[in-house]
Amino acid sequence: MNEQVQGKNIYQPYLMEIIKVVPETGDTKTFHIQFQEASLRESFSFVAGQFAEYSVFGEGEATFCISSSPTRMSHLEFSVKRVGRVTHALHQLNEGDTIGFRGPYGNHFPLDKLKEKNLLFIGGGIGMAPLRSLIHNVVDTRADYREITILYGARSPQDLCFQYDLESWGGNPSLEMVTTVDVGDDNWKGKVGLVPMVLEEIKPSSKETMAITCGPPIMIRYTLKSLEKLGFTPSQVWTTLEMKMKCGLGKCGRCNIGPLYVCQDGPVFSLEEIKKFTSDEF
Amino acid sequence: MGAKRETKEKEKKWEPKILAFLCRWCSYAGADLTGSSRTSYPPNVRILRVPCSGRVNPLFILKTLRSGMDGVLVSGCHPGDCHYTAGNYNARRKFAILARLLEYVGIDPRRVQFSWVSASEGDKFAKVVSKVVADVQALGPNELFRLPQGGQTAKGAASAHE
Amino acid sequence: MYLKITPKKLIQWLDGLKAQAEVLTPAKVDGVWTYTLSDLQTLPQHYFNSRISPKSLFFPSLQALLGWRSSDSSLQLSSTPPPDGQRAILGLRPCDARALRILEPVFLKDYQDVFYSQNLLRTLLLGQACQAQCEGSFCEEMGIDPQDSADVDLFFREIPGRYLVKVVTEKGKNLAGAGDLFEESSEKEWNAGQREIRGRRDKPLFDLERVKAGAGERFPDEDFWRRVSDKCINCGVCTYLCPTCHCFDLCDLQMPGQGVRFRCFDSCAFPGFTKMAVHNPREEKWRRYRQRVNHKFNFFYQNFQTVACVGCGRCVIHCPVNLDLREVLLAIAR
Amino acid sequence: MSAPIPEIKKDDLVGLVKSLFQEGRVAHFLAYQKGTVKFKTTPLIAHKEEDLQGLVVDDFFHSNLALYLKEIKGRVGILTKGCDSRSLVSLIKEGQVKREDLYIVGIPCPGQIDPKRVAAAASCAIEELEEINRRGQEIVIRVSGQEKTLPKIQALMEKCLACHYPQPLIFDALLSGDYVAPVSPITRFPDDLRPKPIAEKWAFWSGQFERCIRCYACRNVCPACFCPRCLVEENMPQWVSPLPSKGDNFVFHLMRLMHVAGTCVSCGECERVCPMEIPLMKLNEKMAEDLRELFDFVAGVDLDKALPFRTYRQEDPDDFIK
Repeated sequence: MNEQVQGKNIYQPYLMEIIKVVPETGDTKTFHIQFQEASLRESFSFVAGQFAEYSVFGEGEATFCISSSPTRMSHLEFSVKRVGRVTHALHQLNEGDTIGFRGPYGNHFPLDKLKEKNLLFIGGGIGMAPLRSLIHNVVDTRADYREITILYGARSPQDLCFQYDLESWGGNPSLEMVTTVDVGDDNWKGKVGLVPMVLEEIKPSSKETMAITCGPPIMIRYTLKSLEKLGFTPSQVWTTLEMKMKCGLGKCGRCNIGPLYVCQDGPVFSLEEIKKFTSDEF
Repeated sequence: MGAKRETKEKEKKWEPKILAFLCRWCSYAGADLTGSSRTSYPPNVRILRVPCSGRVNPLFILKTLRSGMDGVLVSGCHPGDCHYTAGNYNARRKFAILARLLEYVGIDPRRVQFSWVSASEGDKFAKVVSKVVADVQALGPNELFRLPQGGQTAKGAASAHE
Repeated sequence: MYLKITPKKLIQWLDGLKAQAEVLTPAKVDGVWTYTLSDLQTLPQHYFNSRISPKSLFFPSLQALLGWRSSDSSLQLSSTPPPDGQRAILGLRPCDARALRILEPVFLKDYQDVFYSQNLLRTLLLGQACQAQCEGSFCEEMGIDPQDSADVDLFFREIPGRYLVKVVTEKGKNLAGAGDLFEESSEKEWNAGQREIRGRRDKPLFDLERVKAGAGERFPDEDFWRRVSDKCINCGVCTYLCPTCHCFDLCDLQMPGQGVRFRCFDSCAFPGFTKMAVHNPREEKWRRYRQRVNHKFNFFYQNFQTVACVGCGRCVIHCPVNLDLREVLLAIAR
Repeated sequence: MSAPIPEIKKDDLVGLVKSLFQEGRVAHFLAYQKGTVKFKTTPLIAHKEEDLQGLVVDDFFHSNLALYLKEIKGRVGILTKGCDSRSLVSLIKEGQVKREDLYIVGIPCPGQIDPKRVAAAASCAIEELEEINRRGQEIVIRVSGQEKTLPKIQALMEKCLACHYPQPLIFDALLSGDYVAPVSPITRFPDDLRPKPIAEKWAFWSGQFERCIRCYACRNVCPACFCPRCLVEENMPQWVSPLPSKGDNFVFHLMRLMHVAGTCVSCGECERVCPMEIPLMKLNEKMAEDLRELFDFVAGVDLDKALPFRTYRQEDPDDFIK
């Protein structure tokens, strides 16, 4: 690989084929993709929490985390909410279509720090995507971790992503799974209420626990407060930040928060690190 | 493999591509009449139906040229006949200014043409289209905005030697 | 190693260089000083510095990165080959030469940008000493000697009837050493060629150390940033002309059957620069201005141990509303 | 450094503005202060009386301060030359500002000096110009210690040479005593491109569009470009790509021109601030002339006359339509 790096065009994506499109909610889809080049299917590796740049040629590139687990490498998955130009274009694509892929980029969840600990996952909406990668990862290496609790919320039952995973996690006796929605319906059997409120209700112990959270900014803000109330210290809380990124290489200059480049120094940060940020611009 | 196909394409005679914005109340129906009365007109025209010539933002015309079409035709109702009373009158003012500006920056007026064609003027539509196609044919391909050649383009504003 | 050469022989030497390289010299084209292919009839007169900084010869405002041909069934990618062909740039000012070095870690660290690295490798940098202080400039405050540079291959200092030449790199030595156009010179002669810069300020405007510390200290002071950015009109002149600004955008251009992905300049002054679907962390003008100043004088220094400004003054003289960076730095240093 | 515009005294202006602040007539006042580089002023945005300290009156009132009305809302006082006052008329017509929110201080304009043209006339770099002064009908400059006199025609901005509205058209106060700015005898500044063959026109403009770096200084400095979100920032669909390529620049400039048709008063700011010195005024002037010729419309001179694209006449020219 190394000799290629010299003189290689760092902006050049690999071609990937879409092998499956899974509709998650009304505006979110998960894409299963595979390298066109067979050798890359073998050699490619990443760590949960890393992201990549995906291109629809002619429309541009957009940044998403890899939402599948490094322990399940038959193909890669990423999940996309339809919000802008590239995401709209992605949603038009079908099985068999070709996209571009550059990555993996950025840092990853601190697996070494999570080992031998209780894990508390708190996700909201499409923010479940990066957590999902890590959850699959820890489930597949279950013996390395202690108790695992997953709290996942969305606006309504229809807005819950990865329903198939939620079912399998819910049926897994070694995991505790709590789902909540802002507004339920007749068939809804989970909790009703905002994620931070439900979090305070289920009162997970902060002892020997690492909390990993991702979701819309407003959810994160209140979740962090609730975690503090529950006795979590900043070094026990991890999150992944979303900033506008273009290159993913620490060059194009738009994802910086103070001197940090989210694409290189992040996207995973502990609350301890975030508290030391120069800037509140994220 | 690619090279072979390219030469083949080059050998093919170039045919102009024209985009026509047609008002649905008149020129579009006029085009329809041309077809149903079996009058033939050159197949180089791609038709885009619009609710009124007043809907045609000058930007559409600029974008069409930039996208590589060789010519543009905008056709609407005769003055006084607009379904919305004055859409074509308003459009006419914008087109008058745009046409002059395009000429001033060096775009041949024959590349961007305007006409009034009513729903009953099937023959006129065929004539208008034939003229646009013939004009653009004479002008040659719209190479004004050719795609910068994949590899080579690097615009150093400081280098004037491209 | 020091050499000297007459203007006539310099032209002769450059003419010889043409056999192996494109020779770019400053010339006024459409009212704007640019580096352009030279016919080498004369050397430039009344030349201070180029309008657009020479960074765009290394990091162009529009750079094709890759292309594709597509049909319904297939898509073929082709990487843009790295730029090649030797070139030489004459008349490079010490400030701009330093800027090229400042940009090196940005483009070469971690992920090496082959377009930038190749452009550096294929270019012979011929620096030239300034004789007058450019309007709006503050190079000496930024630690740059307008009459000397270690960031080029050869550095020229004009004295009556001669150019004194400091040989900085091996590459420069090999090129100047060949042939007999250059004469031997000495450090003594070189030092004697030092000239008083016309229009030079008696004392520096501000202390760079104070600016570096002050930018961070001022960071939370919203009122300050609001005040200094009040008249900014959010255009990209300062960033696009700047020799060290390097923010860019990636953008696709699709034509029937084929397309190209380009890298083009982008600017932190534009509100859309950081805009995401639902959120823009730098929506307000003062935040964007604060970002620019801090990126240059604070964050860049933290990351690369040098500030990203060489005091060339382009942003000062070409700002449409004369929002003077020097005054902002002065206020920060206070 | 240079003689002020005839009859205008700085103290009168400062006094007036102070009283406007004191009476609560304005919350902000837009004027000029001394620039930090030669031959330039910089906008002074005063939010209170104390901010007026740096206010100057000199020969380099280049900026069209109406541009700040895009951002600064409420009761605003503004110093205006003839051309700027036409911008205000345009903005009022476009519903961007209310006449009653403005306090307009007019200054009759004797024509603004263009340092670039002065330098060209003196065959030196702007940096080498030591002084530029107005002396009656002439401009006196100093280069390398030598004095030199230039006729106005070589020293003023091109737009001023053909200016028919040097006197502000709307104002609440006029600062000048009895001075009335002279109307240019030239109908319009000659554009030698217009009679040329179409291929030459394309050669010229494609070269110019090629040079554009898309810094958007022209758009952002333009008082008539007041859209909160410009079309070039729109990306669904993307009408104009942000790439500084010839084709995209062509669409951008023509599109912008069509958008400001009827609002553009040829104040020339776009051309003045263009870092690539693209002669945008040629385009503005061409459009202004077409509007006058085809629709008898002159931008920014009549508060009551409908904007050209908001009205029509049945007898409008039709000959270009088949």
